[in-house]
Amino acid sequence: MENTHTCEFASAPINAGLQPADKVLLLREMIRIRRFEQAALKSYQGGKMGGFLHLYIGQESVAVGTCSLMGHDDHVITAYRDHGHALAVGMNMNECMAELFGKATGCSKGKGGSMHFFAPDKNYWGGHGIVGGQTPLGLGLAYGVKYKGLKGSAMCFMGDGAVNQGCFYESLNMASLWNLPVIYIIENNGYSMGTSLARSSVYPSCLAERAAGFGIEWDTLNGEDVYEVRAKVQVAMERAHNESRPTVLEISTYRYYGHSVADAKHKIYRSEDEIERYKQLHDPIQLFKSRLIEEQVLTEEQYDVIDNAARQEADDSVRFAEESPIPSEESITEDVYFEVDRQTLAGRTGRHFFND
Amino acid sequence: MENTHTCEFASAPINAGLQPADKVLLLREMIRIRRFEQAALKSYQGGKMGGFLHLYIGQESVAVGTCSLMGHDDHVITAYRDHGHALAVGMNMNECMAELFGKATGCSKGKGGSMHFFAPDKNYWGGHGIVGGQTPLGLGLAYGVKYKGLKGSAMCFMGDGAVNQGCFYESLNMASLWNLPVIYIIENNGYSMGTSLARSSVYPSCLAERAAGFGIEWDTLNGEDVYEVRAKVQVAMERAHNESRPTVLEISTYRYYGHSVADAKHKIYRSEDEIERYKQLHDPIQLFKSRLIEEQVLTEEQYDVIDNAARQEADDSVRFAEESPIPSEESITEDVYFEVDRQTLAGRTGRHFFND
Amino acid sequence: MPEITYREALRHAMAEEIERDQNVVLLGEEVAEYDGAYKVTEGLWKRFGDKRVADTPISEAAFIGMGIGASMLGLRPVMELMFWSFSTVAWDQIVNNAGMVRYMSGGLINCPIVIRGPANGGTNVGATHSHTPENWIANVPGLKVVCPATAYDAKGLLKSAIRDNDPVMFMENTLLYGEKWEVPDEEYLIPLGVADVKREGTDVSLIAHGRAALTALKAAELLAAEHDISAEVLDLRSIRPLDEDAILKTVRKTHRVVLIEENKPFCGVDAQIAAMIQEKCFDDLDAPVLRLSAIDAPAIYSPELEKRQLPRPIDIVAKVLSICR
Amino acid sequence: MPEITYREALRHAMAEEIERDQNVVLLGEEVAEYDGAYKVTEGLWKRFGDKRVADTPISEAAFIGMGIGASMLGLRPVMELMFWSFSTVAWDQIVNNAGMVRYMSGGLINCPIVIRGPANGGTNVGATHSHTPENWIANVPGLKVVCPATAYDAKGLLKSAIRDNDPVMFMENTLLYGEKWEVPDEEYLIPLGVADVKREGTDVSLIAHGRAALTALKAAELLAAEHDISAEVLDLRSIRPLDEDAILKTVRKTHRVVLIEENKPFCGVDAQIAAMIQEKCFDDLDAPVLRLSAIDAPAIYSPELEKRQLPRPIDIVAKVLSICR
Ligand SMILES: Cc1ncc(C[n+]2csc(CCOP(=O)(O)OP(=O)(O)O)c2C)c(N)n1
Ligand SMILES: Cc1ncc(C[n+]2csc(CCOP(=O)(O)OP(=O)(O)O)c2C)c(N)n1
Ligand SMILES: [Mg+2]
Ligand SMILES: [Mg+2]
Repeated sequence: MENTHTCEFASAPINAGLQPADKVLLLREMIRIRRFEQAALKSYQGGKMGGFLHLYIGQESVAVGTCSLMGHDDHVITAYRDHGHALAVGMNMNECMAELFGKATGCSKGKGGSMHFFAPDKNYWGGHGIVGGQTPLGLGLAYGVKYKGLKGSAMCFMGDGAVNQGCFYESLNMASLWNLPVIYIIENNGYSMGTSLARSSVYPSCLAERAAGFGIEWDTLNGEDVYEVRAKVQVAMERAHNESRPTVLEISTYRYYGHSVADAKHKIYRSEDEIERYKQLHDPIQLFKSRLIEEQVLTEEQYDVIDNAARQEADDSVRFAEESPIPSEESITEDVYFEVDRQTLAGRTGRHFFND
Repeated sequence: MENTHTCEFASAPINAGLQPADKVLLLREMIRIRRFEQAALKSYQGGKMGGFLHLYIGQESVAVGTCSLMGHDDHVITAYRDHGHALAVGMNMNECMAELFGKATGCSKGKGGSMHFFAPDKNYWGGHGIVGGQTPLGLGLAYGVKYKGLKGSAMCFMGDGAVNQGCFYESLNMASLWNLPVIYIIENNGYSMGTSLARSSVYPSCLAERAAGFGIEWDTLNGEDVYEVRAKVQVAMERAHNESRPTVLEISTYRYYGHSVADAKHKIYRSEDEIERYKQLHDPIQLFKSRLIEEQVLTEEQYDVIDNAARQEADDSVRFAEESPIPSEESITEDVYFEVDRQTLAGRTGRHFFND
Repeated sequence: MPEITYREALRHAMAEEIERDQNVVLLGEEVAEYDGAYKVTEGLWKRFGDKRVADTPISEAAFIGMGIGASMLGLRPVMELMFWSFSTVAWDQIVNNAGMVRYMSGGLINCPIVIRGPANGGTNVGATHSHTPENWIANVPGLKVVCPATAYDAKGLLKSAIRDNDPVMFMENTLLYGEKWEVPDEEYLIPLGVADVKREGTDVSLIAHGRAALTALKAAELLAAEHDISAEVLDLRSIRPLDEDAILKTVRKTHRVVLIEENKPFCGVDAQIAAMIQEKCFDDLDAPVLRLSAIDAPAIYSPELEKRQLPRPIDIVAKVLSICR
Repeated sequence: MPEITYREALRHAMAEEIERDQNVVLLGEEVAEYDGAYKVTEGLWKRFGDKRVADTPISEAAFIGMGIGASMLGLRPVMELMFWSFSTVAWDQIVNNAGMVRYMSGGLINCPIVIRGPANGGTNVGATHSHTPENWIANVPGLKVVCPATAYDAKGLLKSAIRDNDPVMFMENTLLYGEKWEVPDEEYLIPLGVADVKREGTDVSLIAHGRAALTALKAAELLAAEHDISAEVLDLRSIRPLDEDAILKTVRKTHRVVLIEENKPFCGVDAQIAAMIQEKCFDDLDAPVLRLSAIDAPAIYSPELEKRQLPRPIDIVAKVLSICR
């Protein structure tokens, strides 16, 4: 993938306008995601949760950079690797951690788990487990925004493996044909489970270029630099807001852990060297930290304060989750039907559930 | 769509090698398709058949040109507009007409109808009603050919509307990744039902160019000239045979009738002028007829003989179909399971059907 | 009361709801400029314009998913599947998105979407175009399924479906589009989950849904005329929610039941109904609950045989006679 | 006899069939170099190479369709779905291509394909990953469905499925992959369509499939130990074809039946079985056929509650006690 660093992304208007405090906030959000997930990992290993746990560690700059651009009518939807986006849109650690623990206080009342975080009040539409399944939904968010006459967008995140689900291309054609303000963001971390990009996809210069076949603007960017993420996503967002046109962006990034915590082979299908290289040279948090120190808006001491606070917050969220009640048995059949939950006339008419 | 007529397709090696009789045969096959379908249309209007009838008239050069290139291990699969390909691969009019009449003598014993003609012995794999559904199957034929170590190909035909089914793109990626000898042939007749191409798809220069996003060679061609069809498809076929690489071809063509016989609005969503223009200036049979007369391999009189024979053959097939028996009631549950039909041990074990 | 077709009844329901609620939008293949493949939406695009009625490409996964996404934002899309058979290419969207997003979000997200279109055999369009997936859909907690048999029901149920805040899968029948029934001019709604006794009777209950309910009515006439058997015909109308009380009531009245559906038998809706009846009315039954479904093979093309494949009045009569003598 | 895991039994079945028939090929996501997401195919790629075992992109519609196309040419692809839940994105291929091409071609084309993978809840992977579509599939004439409960059954049934000339949908269970059972070293086959009496009994019949059969066995132990009730446990093993004789036989022996499945109740497999039993054994039944299914909601994530959502031995015991006293 080509990496044009011709322009200095830090001085792009969207970044140039950032106050020192804003910059530190961006860093802080990245750190919070990392500390949250590290705490989650520890709890998972301690047997506190079930199912899958897909960690976002290494990719934090993408969620934080993109979501920091969101205005009132900009929406987000993603796949199952969804903790980072959840925190980046403003969900709190407690509701997220409690969800992982399957507790009633979880954001989805313990019904969704790791892959299914939602916060519609924060324009965050999940958290979807079927690879590629979120791409038509993202189209629908964009359609809804446009239908309502709002100046907004829908950012739909997906992995490099997800590009091989057909509904993505159906969505691209419709987005282009109907001029919908959707931004597909491919978080290319080089692997879909144990399969490297080269073993799953053929493409001209990059995956995003497939958008050209549908008359859609596309670009690639280096995800390790949160300034670059913001600068280039901003271009797409303005295209969405002002021209109601879609964009496909491919952001190169890297996950440090396995596909999920259960992925025992992740140091076999890729080398430890490769992982180390990313951690040493491309870590988005370390890079941005250095950058901010260089820019003199941050000191090592301030960094430690932020980091400690994030650790503390994560630890607190674990305690919160542990102390929270598990959902009641009756809750199993709640949240299935709106009408039943509200006991409207419709919900009280006819039988909706069929045990016994 | 650009139409490069820089090279003279008649003199392409694949055409230059044609004997006069071969050329006349190509014309004859096109005429047979047209006469067959005209007879079918008459019978449909006479209430002799049910369901849908999608006529291929206007597009004959595509099926005939492509299928004339088939060798022992080249396979064909298409959508529901499948009569032309069926006759072009060598199915006879009787079995085809009887199928339309729902008779036991039909190629599918009256079980498939117009959309579901098959002749595996002629490497013809149907006849598929779900738009785009044949595209992964075509991939599978190519995979099978390659797995068996044969030098062959699978030509998978589809419409300009079918390109918006996602499984097509999944198939393109896999074809490219696995080097499969599949040739996707988009028969672009400008409309998917009542929707013009511009209202269904966005594309750079043409639909076939979407293949570029998957690293696949593509080309466009003018379907009105059977020489051009043969010349350009031959290139793709050689690529399949010699390099085991896929190709996407887009052939511009036109259907004279409605989407199906039930399409009452087809002179509303497109102008009568447009239809007339195609019939007058772009009819593949008339063009090839003139060409062959010009080349002095055909006379008007010979043409009439061929045409009359085709009409006669079509009329005979109607009589054959009329006189054929309808399938027996018991046959409804035949051809569901191989093992049951053959009454193998597997077929005799356990219950397979659940009425009463 | 004026008589209108099933098709018109559906169209009127949509027109009224488009006028009533600015969030209602009709989307699907050929629904706008072409007036609908089966002319159900005829005139609506002309009347309401591009914004409210729009044609989609042949991309069911994308456009059904799009409708679901839009419904999460509060729109009320009414999506046409040209055939319900094409739901197979949008199956993930229907089951996993429409069916589960409310649950997985702990009730934070609703999908007030309607997906409608014909789901029937009997028109010689072959196996792939003749699916009747009401049993598949009704298996999914989170989804609702409605199968109207008459114009009156179609209109009242579709209006309720559009106003319902849960995803409703609305299954019509191309063989009924042109049939006429009395439908009042005044607005009315038919709630989901209320079955309809389409004919009163005392000797046997014929329970059906969709077009099979009409076949049952014909059978009831034959039974009365030729066999002096008084059959009650219960039309389920909605499959989920299901009017179990109405089922139990008719069974307890007649003590004999024949279930009729046009679906294939294995795990059809009537398997569920039969299982439920034998459990709840074990001592009320004077005979086993019998079932009549389509002959258990993919839909055959051959027109004469496809007629035979679906339940006919005489097949129902034979079943009834086997338990009423 | 040596004990091996359910996972190993499946692996051995595939290895033996790969060796036996050069047309057998394994395809799916992560089945080759990664050794399988659930390690079912571990070592097979190393052993048999790229040609016989290959990784696909995340393109279920394309690769399942590809397998079907290849099977039409005579190959015998064994396709892994990482979860059967992902069949929703290949639903058209499974139902319309594998399920109908033989019929629509008047018997000219066969699809000797096996599609296999886990189909179960109980592992806290959420609603979209916990589908159990055996009832949907078995609704389709043209498809076969198998749900083995033990390593022994898994091996014998998978080998038969691979040799079968019809499309067989093979549904496994991640909760069983690591469980061990006795499996002979010598080759054996278990025919499709033969149920297995996993425990003899006289007072009540527990009929189940998949993991629910094991739950039924545990319940039978409790019933014997604590309630002096002798329960017979019939494991269906294959859903279509179905061993109806075995079902009728156990019912006529015990006169009381509880059906157990992990699917959702509405139109589940047990709806079909209950409907069938009441019809054919009307006079043999001393009590209504009872059903125990998953609690009727999408699969909940919360680990404690998901355990509760699926049938437990004590739930079966309670059902049995309600009809045996
Ligand atoms: C339709 C479907 N197929 C397969 C899976 C199993 N699966 C879950 S994640 C995954 C890999 C996806 O990789 P990518 O899109 O690159 O995202 P990443 O995990 O790298 O974030 C697979 C195969 C699934 N959830 N859905
Ligand atoms: C998945 C699916 N959606 C919709 C249809 C209904 N349908 C049948 S043909 C057709 C138009 C296809 O147009 P095109 O691909 O251009 O082929 P043409 O008819 O022009 O040959 C539509 C919408 C279908 N059969 N399958
Ligand atoms: Mg990835
Ligand atoms: Mg077309």
